[in-house]
Amino acid sequence: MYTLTGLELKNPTILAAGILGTTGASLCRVACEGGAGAVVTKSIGPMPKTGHPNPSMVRLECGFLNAMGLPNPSYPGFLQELEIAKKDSGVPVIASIFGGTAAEFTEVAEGLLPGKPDAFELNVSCPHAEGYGAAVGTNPCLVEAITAAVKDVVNVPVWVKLSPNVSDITCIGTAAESGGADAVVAINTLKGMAIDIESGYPVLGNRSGGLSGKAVKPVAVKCVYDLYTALEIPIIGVGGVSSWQDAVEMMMAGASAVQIGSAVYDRVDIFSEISTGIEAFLQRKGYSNVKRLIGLSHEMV
Amino acid sequence: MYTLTGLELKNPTILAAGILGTTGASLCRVACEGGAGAVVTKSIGPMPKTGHPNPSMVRLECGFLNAMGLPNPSYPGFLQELEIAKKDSGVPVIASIFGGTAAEFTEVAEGLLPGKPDAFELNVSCPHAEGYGAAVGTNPCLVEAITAAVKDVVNVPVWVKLSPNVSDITCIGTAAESGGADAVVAINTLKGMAIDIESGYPVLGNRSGGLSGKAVKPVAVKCVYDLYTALEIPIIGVGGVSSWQDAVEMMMAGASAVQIGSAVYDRVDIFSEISTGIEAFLQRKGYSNVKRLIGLSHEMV
Amino acid sequence: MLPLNATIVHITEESPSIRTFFFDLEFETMEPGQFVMVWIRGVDEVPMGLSRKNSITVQKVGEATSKLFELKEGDSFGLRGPFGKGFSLPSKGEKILIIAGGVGSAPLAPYADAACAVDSKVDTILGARSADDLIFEERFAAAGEVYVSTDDGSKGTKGFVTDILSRLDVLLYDRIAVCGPEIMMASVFRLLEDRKVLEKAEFSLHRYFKCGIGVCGACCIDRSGLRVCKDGPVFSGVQLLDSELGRYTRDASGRRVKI
Amino acid sequence: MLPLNATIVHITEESPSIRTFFFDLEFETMEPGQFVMVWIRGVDEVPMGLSRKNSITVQKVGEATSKLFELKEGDSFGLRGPFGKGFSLPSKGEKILIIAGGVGSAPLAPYADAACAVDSKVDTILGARSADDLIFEERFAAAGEVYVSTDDGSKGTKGFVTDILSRLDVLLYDRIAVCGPEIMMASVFRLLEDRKVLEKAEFSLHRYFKCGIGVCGACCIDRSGLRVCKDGPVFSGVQLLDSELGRYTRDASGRRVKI
Ligand SMILES: Cc1cc2nc3c(=O)[nH]c(=O)nc-3n(C[C@H](O)[C@H](O)[C@H](O)COP(=O)(O)OP(=O)(O)OC[C@H]3O[C@@H](n4cnc5c(N)ncnc54)[C@H](O)[C@@H]3O)c2cc1C
Ligand SMILES: Cc1cc2nc3c(=O)[nH]c(=O)nc-3n(C[C@H](O)[C@H](O)[C@H](O)COP(=O)(O)OP(=O)(O)OC[C@H]3O[C@@H](n4cnc5c(N)ncnc54)[C@H](O)[C@@H]3O)c2cc1C
Ligand SMILES: Cc1cc2nc3c(=O)[nH]c(=O)nc-3n(C[C@H](O)[C@H](O)[C@H](O)COP(=O)(O)O)c2cc1C
Ligand SMILES: Cc1cc2nc3c(=O)[nH]c(=O)nc-3n(C[C@H](O)[C@H](O)[C@H](O)COP(=O)(O)O)c2cc1C
Ligand code: FES
Ligand code: FES
Repeated sequence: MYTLTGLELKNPTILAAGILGTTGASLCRVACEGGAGAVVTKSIGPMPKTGHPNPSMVRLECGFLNAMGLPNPSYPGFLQELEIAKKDSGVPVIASIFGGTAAEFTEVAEGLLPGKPDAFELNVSCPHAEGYGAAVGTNPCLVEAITAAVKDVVNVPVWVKLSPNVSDITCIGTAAESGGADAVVAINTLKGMAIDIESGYPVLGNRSGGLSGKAVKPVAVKCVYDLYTALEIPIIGVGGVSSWQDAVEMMMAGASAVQIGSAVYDRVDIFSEISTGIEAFLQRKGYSNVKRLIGLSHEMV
Repeated sequence: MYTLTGLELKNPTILAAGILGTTGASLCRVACEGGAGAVVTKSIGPMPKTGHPNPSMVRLECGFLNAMGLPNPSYPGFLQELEIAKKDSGVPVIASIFGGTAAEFTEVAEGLLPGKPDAFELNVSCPHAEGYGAAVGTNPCLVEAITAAVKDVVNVPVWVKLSPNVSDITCIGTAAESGGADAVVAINTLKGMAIDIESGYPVLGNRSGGLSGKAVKPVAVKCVYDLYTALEIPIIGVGGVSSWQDAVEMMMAGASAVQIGSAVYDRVDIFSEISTGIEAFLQRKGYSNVKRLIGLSHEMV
Repeated sequence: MLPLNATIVHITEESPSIRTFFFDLEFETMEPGQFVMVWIRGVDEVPMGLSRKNSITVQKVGEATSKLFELKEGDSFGLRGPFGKGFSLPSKGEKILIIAGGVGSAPLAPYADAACAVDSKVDTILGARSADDLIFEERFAAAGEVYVSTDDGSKGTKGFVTDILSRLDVLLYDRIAVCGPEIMMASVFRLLEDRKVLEKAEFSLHRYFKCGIGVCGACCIDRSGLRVCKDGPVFSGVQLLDSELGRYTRDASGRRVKI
Repeated sequence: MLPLNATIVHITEESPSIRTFFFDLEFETMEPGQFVMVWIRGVDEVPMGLSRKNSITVQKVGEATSKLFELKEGDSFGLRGPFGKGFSLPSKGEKILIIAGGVGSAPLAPYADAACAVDSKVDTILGARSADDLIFEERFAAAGEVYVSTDDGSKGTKGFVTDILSRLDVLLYDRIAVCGPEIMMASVFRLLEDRKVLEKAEFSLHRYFKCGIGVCGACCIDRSGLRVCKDGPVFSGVQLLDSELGRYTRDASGRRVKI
């Protein structure tokens, strides 16, 4: 057991947003069978969205490309799923939310409060978000305002999920911190695309999308490393974690916990596999607990 | 044979900057044995640089990480290598140059002119460049000014190599075009990092570096696709090309030619392999020539 | 994997609204019940059971399937797969009951072929709206007895597959494989539950697929949270106890929709 | 590949300035002449020939090697490899001449072992500054005759390996393997060129390595443009005709430096 922004986690592996998070039952399965220390729901918005046409996700030689288009039943539709997850998962349940404006974010957060999420994760980083031309998450002022607005209306921790598709991720991380974020989550997917050369069609229904999985791990590690230097608040590392070694690497870069997304492709119990692996590593190295790993690489000079 | 910014290329595969480009003889080998349609030299600057301490490049599960630190003998030291490449390679030789300011760029360009490079490629995108905090290439005003300055002093085509580590690559591409660039080259490496979990040390001597190879291909394809929409000038696609299929994909996204870097790891004659593959594909599809592929995916809607 | 390019080599009209598309790829490792994601470029990508290792059998219902029906021999579409868990293959000599409704015959016909190949005895209850809509009757007949039911009585028993099923002694069978409209499967499920033979029954489910590869969670069913695309589409009757089967499904946004 | 963690299990003092570090990894596929990149964390990563499948033999010359000399048993460093092209292995019964100068013995000792293992007859010319600096004499002696030369005459012939080489009938040998300081290799090269036996000689070269894996181009030699790290470090004499060997090398910036 250890504490992350006030939540008690039995291990530092967390289900990432948008992965197996459409239903309460699925979230429970990831926690119970899968062994996740906490679970994040799919991102929920103010209005029901069916998302982009298929293909919405394909596996590449290295990693995965997806453009789901934030499908979600909106917060009223999702409340019952959140309640199931809270009742049966036995782990902290973090509600991922998105919107185009601060007002939409607070509307969704308040709408989900009856479901008693243990924390909120603000998805300001989706490359497909509407409203402001580019994604909300490339604008530090907006990120700060949205974070502050949500902090104002909820009394649980607020995590802010960052996009790597920016010149300087620490600048957005700092904005989240200034807005009162309890933690940042890095990274969301990298902008990417694949083309079917037989036909010339882009493969994704949305033409382009986000890259995840093994391909993005070095990028995620670098983002976490830089954020660790710039921020006081904890960083949750995500992007390409698919083994305990990856999780340890992410923590040494500065992550207080890791999220796992695409790697559920291999097996749902990747969470217990990774947390067991981390424990064995700590034992072998004689480290008292997982906190010893956090940011360790910064000391090695 | 086809023409790219006025250069005659026997095929659309070009050696990328910083790869096997330290010596004139090596550039000749890539052209003659390797079959490259053109070669780009390593990036040359105003002063000799030994680069970062090793490890300066490692192979990852997906792709490669490097932080060479722009080692180069400076333009006076490189002139003789350029001359050898020009004399014996039999293909266009493009001089890649870098600097911290427009004045440094022009100094290097003018210094290399006696070697008669067929074109210049401005490396404004190296993540390790000094002088302006972040890399020069994240600042559109600087990119435009540098491009214009080099165009002023040379009478050969000028290509500008773009970094993907920006919120919006089309904005930097547009700046290059406004500065008078004859083509843009996309992409340079993505910021990335790997940590040795046994010791906690970052693996690269420079701690972090740039990601290349298969991992970055979807990112490169997306950048090329977006640039094709935004620019009038040709785009040269680079990033993770290691098969003729990759090259075709890059061209369908909008690239007029491709550069190949990390894939020389597999074999130096990857250039002839890829250009033969493209030819066979054109034949099978009944396309008259390679130009038919360029930007094809934009028509498929 | 990126979609493979599949060129249509032959099209068979199975019924007024159902066609089989033979393509130039063979999924040698395909298990009956597995599906492929069929990408009609520029339109949509939808799941389809493999009706053979080189064919899909499609009912025209909406946009994607209509576009597919516009394609001719020589045209092509994208294919990813085969994905998911198919029906458990019978052992030599086992007695099998297949219950197929409408286009649900598509993944069951190769199952009948496979069962026949290992000398299983296969009885089939084949249901459809009318005689015209019955598909793969010959393939099932080649494997054993076929009991036909049609809603309008134009062939076989007038009524539903359950009308026939309720008259059979289900205890005689080692395995029961079911695929068809959800309402039908729910009735069959209740009947087999009553007869206490759920543990030897398998059902192939349909839910809205996005990723098709077990990552996004769009296709998860209550209360198990199992993914239809990866843990299914074929589930044992026991896995479906206390499930949403026959009660509700979820649309593309994840919202529950009554069945 | 990321560097593997190699823990030092034993250190042998080969000479006042040369030590062998045995580590807890075994490169089973290692060919004599191949090298590893040795990462002294926080300092540098430098190439070292494998002197056995589980050891490197290092001469202290500068920063990285000095730090390496500070390590004790139980300490560790990173290792990537084995990389590059080694010496061509002899066939049974062939007659081999090894010419080793100084720490150049390191990659040649396993070559002698391998030759001995296939019953080749191995003669070695072993050169060093003084008797103290001779390394692996016993390993070479176990494989055949050893002719020693020292600059100061403290053991064997006073002078250079070429003094011994010029007295041998090189036509007797099927293969000649050479590694040592570049000046020495250049003299040997010229001598073997004169005797017209370059096609059966192989030389292991040293150049400044950055990537070590054949991508960056830092180690390319003139005029062939071959990469010492990947196409070498072992080259046939013929590959080195008209090359920069003995004339110049390049420093870390790529600048030519006279030898
Ligand atoms: C595992 C599986 C196997 C299937 N096998 C077959 C088969 O062999 N033959 C056959 O004719 N049909 C099969 N289907 C159903 C088939 O996928 C739908 O008929 C098809 O998607 C309809 O697409 P449309 O665009 O024509 O219809 P739409 O107008 O888009 O929708 C009509 C209905 O089709 C279903 N549908 C649409 N998109 C999807 C999707 N991405 N995933 C799941 N359902 C969707 C929905 O229920 C929707 O209400 C199968 C479905 C699943 C899940
Ligand atoms: C293929 C190959 C195999 C080698 N095998 C052995 C061996 O078995 N035993 C042994 O003692 N030495 C070997 N060397 C030489 C060894 O790499 C250098 O002695 C070592 O790099 C010195 O590092 P330093 O930091 O101590 O010295 P520095 O003070 O950094 O430099 C001293 C000299 O070492 C060389 N050097 C430094 N860094 C590198 C580098 N990255 N790549 C190549 N040379 C470098 C340069 O010539 C330099 O002038 C080998 C070199 C090569 C290329
Ligand atoms: C299919 C899919 C759907 C996703 N949906 C969301 C989402 O709704 N909200 C969000 O913040 N991130 C979403 N992501 C991003 C992931 O949470 C994660 O940041 C990213 O995939 C990198 O982690 P990974 O490499 O472990 O997958 C999604 C990723 C995938 C693959
Ligand atoms: C070892 C190495 C050195 C590089 N040096 C340079 C350089 O000097 N200048 C430059 O513009 N790009 C440099 N690059 C970037 C490549 O030219 C190319 O943009 C990038 O590697 C992506 O292509 P790839 O995936 O084919 O390698 C270097 C890349 C590598 C791997
Ligand atoms: S459709 Fe994505 S998990 Fe099944
Ligand atoms: S050291 Fe990079 S190619 Fe040899």
